[in-house]
Amino acid sequence: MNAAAAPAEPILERAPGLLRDWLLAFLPEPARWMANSLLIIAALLAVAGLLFAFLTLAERKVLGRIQNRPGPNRTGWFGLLQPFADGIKMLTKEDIVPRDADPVLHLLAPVALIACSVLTFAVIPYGRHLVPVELDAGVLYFFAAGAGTELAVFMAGWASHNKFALLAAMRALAQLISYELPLLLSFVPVVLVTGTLSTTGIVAAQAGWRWHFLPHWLVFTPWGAAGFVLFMVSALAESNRSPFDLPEAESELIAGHLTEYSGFKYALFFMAEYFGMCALSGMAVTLFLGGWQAPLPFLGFVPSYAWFAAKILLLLFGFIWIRATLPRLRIDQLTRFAWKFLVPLALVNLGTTAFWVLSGPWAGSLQLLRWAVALALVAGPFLLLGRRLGAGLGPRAYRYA
Amino acid sequence: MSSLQLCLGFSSVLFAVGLAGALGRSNSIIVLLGLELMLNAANLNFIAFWRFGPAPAAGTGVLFVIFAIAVTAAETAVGLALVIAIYRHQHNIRLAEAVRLKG
Amino acid sequence: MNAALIAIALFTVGTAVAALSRRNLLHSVLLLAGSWTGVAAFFLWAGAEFAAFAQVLIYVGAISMVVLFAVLLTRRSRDDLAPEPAARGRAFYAILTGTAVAAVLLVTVGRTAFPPGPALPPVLTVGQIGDQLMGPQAAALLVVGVLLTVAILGAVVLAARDGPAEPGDRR
Amino acid sequence: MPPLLEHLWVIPALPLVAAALAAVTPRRGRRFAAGAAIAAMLGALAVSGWALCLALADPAAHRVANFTWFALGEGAVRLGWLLDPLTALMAVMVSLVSLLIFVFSLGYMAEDGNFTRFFCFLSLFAAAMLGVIVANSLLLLFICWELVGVASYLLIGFWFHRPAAAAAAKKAFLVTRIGDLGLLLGLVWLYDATGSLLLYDGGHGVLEAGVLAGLATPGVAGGLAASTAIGLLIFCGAAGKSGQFPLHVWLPDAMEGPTPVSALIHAATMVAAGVFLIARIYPLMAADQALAGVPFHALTVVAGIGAITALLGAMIASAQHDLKRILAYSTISQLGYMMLALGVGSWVAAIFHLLTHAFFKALLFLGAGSVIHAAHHEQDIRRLGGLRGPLRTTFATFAVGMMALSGVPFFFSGFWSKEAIVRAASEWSVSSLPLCAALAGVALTAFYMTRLMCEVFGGAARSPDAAHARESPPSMTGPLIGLAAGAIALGFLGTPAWPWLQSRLTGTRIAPRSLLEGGGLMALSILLVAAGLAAGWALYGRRPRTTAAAPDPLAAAAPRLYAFLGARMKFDELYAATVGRLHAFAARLADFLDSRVWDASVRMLARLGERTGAANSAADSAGLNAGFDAGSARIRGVGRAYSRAQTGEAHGYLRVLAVGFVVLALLALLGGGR
Repeated sequence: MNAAAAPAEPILERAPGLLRDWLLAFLPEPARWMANSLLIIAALLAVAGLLFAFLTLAERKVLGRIQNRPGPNRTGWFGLLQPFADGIKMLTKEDIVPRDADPVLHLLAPVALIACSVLTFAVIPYGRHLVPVELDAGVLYFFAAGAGTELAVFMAGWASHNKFALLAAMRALAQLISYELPLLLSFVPVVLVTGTLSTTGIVAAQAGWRWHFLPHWLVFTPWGAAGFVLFMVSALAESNRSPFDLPEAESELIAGHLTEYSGFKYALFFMAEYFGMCALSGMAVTLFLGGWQAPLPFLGFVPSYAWFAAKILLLLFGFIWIRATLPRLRIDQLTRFAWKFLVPLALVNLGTTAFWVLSGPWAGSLQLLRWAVALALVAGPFLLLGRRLGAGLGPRAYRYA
Repeated sequence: MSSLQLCLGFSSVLFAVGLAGALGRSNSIIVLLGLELMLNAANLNFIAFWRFGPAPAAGTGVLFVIFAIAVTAAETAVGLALVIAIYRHQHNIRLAEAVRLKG
Repeated sequence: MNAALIAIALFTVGTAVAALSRRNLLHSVLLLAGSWTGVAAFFLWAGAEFAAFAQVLIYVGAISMVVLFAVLLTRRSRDDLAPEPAARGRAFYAILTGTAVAAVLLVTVGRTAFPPGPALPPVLTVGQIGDQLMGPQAAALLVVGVLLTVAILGAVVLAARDGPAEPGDRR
Repeated sequence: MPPLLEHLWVIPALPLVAAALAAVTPRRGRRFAAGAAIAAMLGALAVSGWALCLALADPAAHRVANFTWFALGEGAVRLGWLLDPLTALMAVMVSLVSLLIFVFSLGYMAEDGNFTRFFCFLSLFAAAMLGVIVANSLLLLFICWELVGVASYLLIGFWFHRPAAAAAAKKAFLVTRIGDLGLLLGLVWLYDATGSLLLYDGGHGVLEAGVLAGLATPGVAGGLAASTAIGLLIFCGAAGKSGQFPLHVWLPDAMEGPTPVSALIHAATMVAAGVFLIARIYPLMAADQALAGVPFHALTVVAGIGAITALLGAMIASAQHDLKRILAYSTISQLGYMMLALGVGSWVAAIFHLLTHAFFKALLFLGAGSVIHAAHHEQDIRRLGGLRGPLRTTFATFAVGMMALSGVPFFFSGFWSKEAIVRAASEWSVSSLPLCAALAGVALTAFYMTRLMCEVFGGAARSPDAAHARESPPSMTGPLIGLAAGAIALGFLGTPAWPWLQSRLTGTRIAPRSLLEGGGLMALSILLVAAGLAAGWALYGRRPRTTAAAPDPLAAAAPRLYAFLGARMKFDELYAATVGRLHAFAARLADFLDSRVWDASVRMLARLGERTGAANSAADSAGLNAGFDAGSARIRGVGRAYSRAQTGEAHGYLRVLAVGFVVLALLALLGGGR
């Protein structure tokens, strides 16, 4: 939503900017920048909220289809109005605060959570001209803002004076600390290659096509693919999604840190989780899937934000699919998986990327060698570590739970 | 009262608060946190002098802060590990009672 | 623009004081996270973006996590927060010392005449920082890396329970 | 410039690799370790041969390849390799002799359990020695120099289970360290004066005219030129390594090491390193020659020391019983000759003698080793004898070496090199004493070598060990023959009639001289040699001793002198009496101060406190009135207040820090206020 686009571009591409300018025209000059920011925020929240609403519906429907049942289909056509019904229900529910709970924290937790997850939306480039905030260190900002969510989850778990909630808090801590590392390490290669921490810069670095059909997206390089997978796995864990949803494992901890929450606060938690999911998917799209770039040259006429939306929806569907498919891990397996598998792989991936950068100028047949070596560097450690992963998993022994 | 002096005053107050906390509480975790605060105050000074100093182009202040943050992370890790070790030996973490090495 | 600075300062110091004076460890940690965020805000105000984000990422994201973990690992039950004897006296002396230090520092700051700095915050892009880190400061960077590794290993060794569980570790 | 120059480091590197390999080979990998060492030496020999060809192509040039080791501030420490005839000849000599000695060790050390370790040390030594030779930087040279010292220490003490060997190793290390200290000081001074330690650096090296001119100005300590002082300091190191007069005591004891070691290190190569060093920095040593009005020149000292050493070593050698000790002292005296040659200004003669000596002394030592090996490690010449029959090859080669050493005319290399030295001494203008010393030494050398031959090989076996002696295996006799050939042939490279070596070394055409001019001197020395041989034969050969207990004829002739010489001129006793006594005194003094003075004062204070406390308690217990109680209570309170500072409590320390800071800052503020 920065300066208006060059008229050469299709009208759809410029539509949001034009709309913004048209609206701002009603206001006196001094108030405009303020209004501009507010407008951006409002638009973001609206889009995100709607996305959240229909995402819940989509999740329930997809889960239902995967489990051979229709899913919600009573409210509205095909249950399209279901989310709003849910929302009304949530809003009208009683808000219970346990007697021994720490009221301040109990209230603060969902607020902090939602705040942090909304903050992360600020730096994601949604389209060619749709970047809420241009930051020189955008990626860093993203993760810095996301760091707060862990704190919030912990607050929730601890504030509601409840055994299961506390266990959930401990688990959440262990899990989030463990998976923060691979998450950060997996995007470092991108920075290494693109040489910038700004999201727009990273997207710009992925423009263009090799041989006119293969986009320069980072996911189409050996290390990029590996990094993408690592990033997505860590993202799953960071957003407490199945199969890493131990903090709210219904079967073990009732609902973990959500146990003592009800009504709107619960809704906030729910929303925050989905927001986090969306934000991480958006970051994944930005880092590895070329952001809003069109996959093929002749598809340039489709507006960029549409491409972004398509990609992010694809990833979200992946989230849901995984949730429907995979069983939940055990806490020791979880941490073991992070420390003994993801972190080493991420480090190796860094080395692979370094090799990739150094071997950039290689020409002709050497390029084949380059690809071969890079692929070997990616696949070798994966197989090696993967074989040792399941080995020696002792009996079920919980340390913190 | 120039901005730089404001910043320095801010950092000195923060430092004093951290010191008072480290001195006043016997819970070793709180003591650690007080130390963290003092380090933060030092970082404030670095940034302040980088911002208002004569030669900001070099970015030395920022680099210093980055290194300081890294070192602080290491310090915290070790410190908390020590706290846990203390807890394991004397079943509380009161620094006042951790005087086994008293000469 | 000093107004913003003063606001940040008040927020930071206030949260810090509250954090260090609360009896509830959890509260103090969370409040302290707030105060760290305040420091980050100051960095932003001074135009040191990178430092600010690093501050938030490391302090709020990592250090407070670890501290909370330590708190949960070392708390027996939720009600051993009772003040131990002689806390009052110590607190008094501590505040006394703190005030003395603050007074001395403030007097010094007030007395010194600093040359006026630039009006606009200096620009320092991440790229420049990277060049600095990889160029002149490369040695320091390596040393810090080694330091961190060693610290992590040492922490693990220290905190790892040695031998079978002792009566103290009931969790 | 051929690529070889940049890669001159290969020469020392090969043995180094061999040493590393041998270090990691398990004890049973004997063949591998030895094979690696010998192969490495072969390689080094080949490369040095190539280097020699290169160097001889243009003898006058000093080809250098310098590089920067590391940068220090704005200055940089630079090392380099140097290739000139001196380097190349030394390299070839060292690698050839080492090769032969390695092969010899195959047989000699065959039964030793630490075979691999032995070869590891030998290779290490060879590497270091070659490093000394190819270095173009005094710093690099010093590093390798110290490595040589370490290797020699390890090798002397190779049989460390023998207390004598361990002691000898320690002695060698310490005594040479004294000299090395001087060397280090010299280098530091030189670096301070010139800012470089490179020998040749395209005009900036310390051996090049421009720099030397700056050094050769009088007016340092006592009117000496800086170059003189530096040269003398460096000479200390040289004297230490090549066992010159004051510091020669370690060399005879070093014979405790295995005989190949004695041959390699303490006859052929390492002890020659000192001579090599002086010859290498000869321009620096000679820089002050032109100066008038300085009390003395560096080379004068060198000549004096050399002359003394030459004479003294020869004298002591003629009254020893231990086979290897005799050779050791003869080595000392020969080194004295070389130093003398250097001192009187003919470094070419010195190097010539160095090369020939390396061959025939290595030959003699290896022969002695073969004898000792055959005679079951019997080293006392009085208990040997009659070995001419059983040890034919050894006898023949040993005889060659003996005649070369004692300068038997015309067919032996020793003669020519010694002639060159004597001639140079006679041409020296400063004084004629060195010449006399040299001539006396010639006679003595012939005498004691004859004595050695007659005692060891002549007469009848005087001990069961000697009686059952068998000839050594070919792996030992082979090198003997090779060395013998060298000892004969090498002499003809430097005859006055065909001064090939001299002209190659100096890089200037030297006109051949007929043997007749200055023939008088030659005739004189030949006469002296004949006299020495005759005396030796008269005393020992005509009537060989029959029993080991029989008194030495020389002892019969001049008992007190013989006893004095036999006691090695009481040098060790002298040092023990002076240096050792001093050291002991210092130790005792320190002990006295410690136990009497300080301790006493402390005890006194303690007693004082005790007294006051007693008085205090007495007054207290008397309890006449509460005032005392109160007072003592207050005292105790103060004490407690102080002791509170000692709580091992972190808070206390932190508080002290803070308060201290406040106080200091206040002081600063108030001080800065006005």
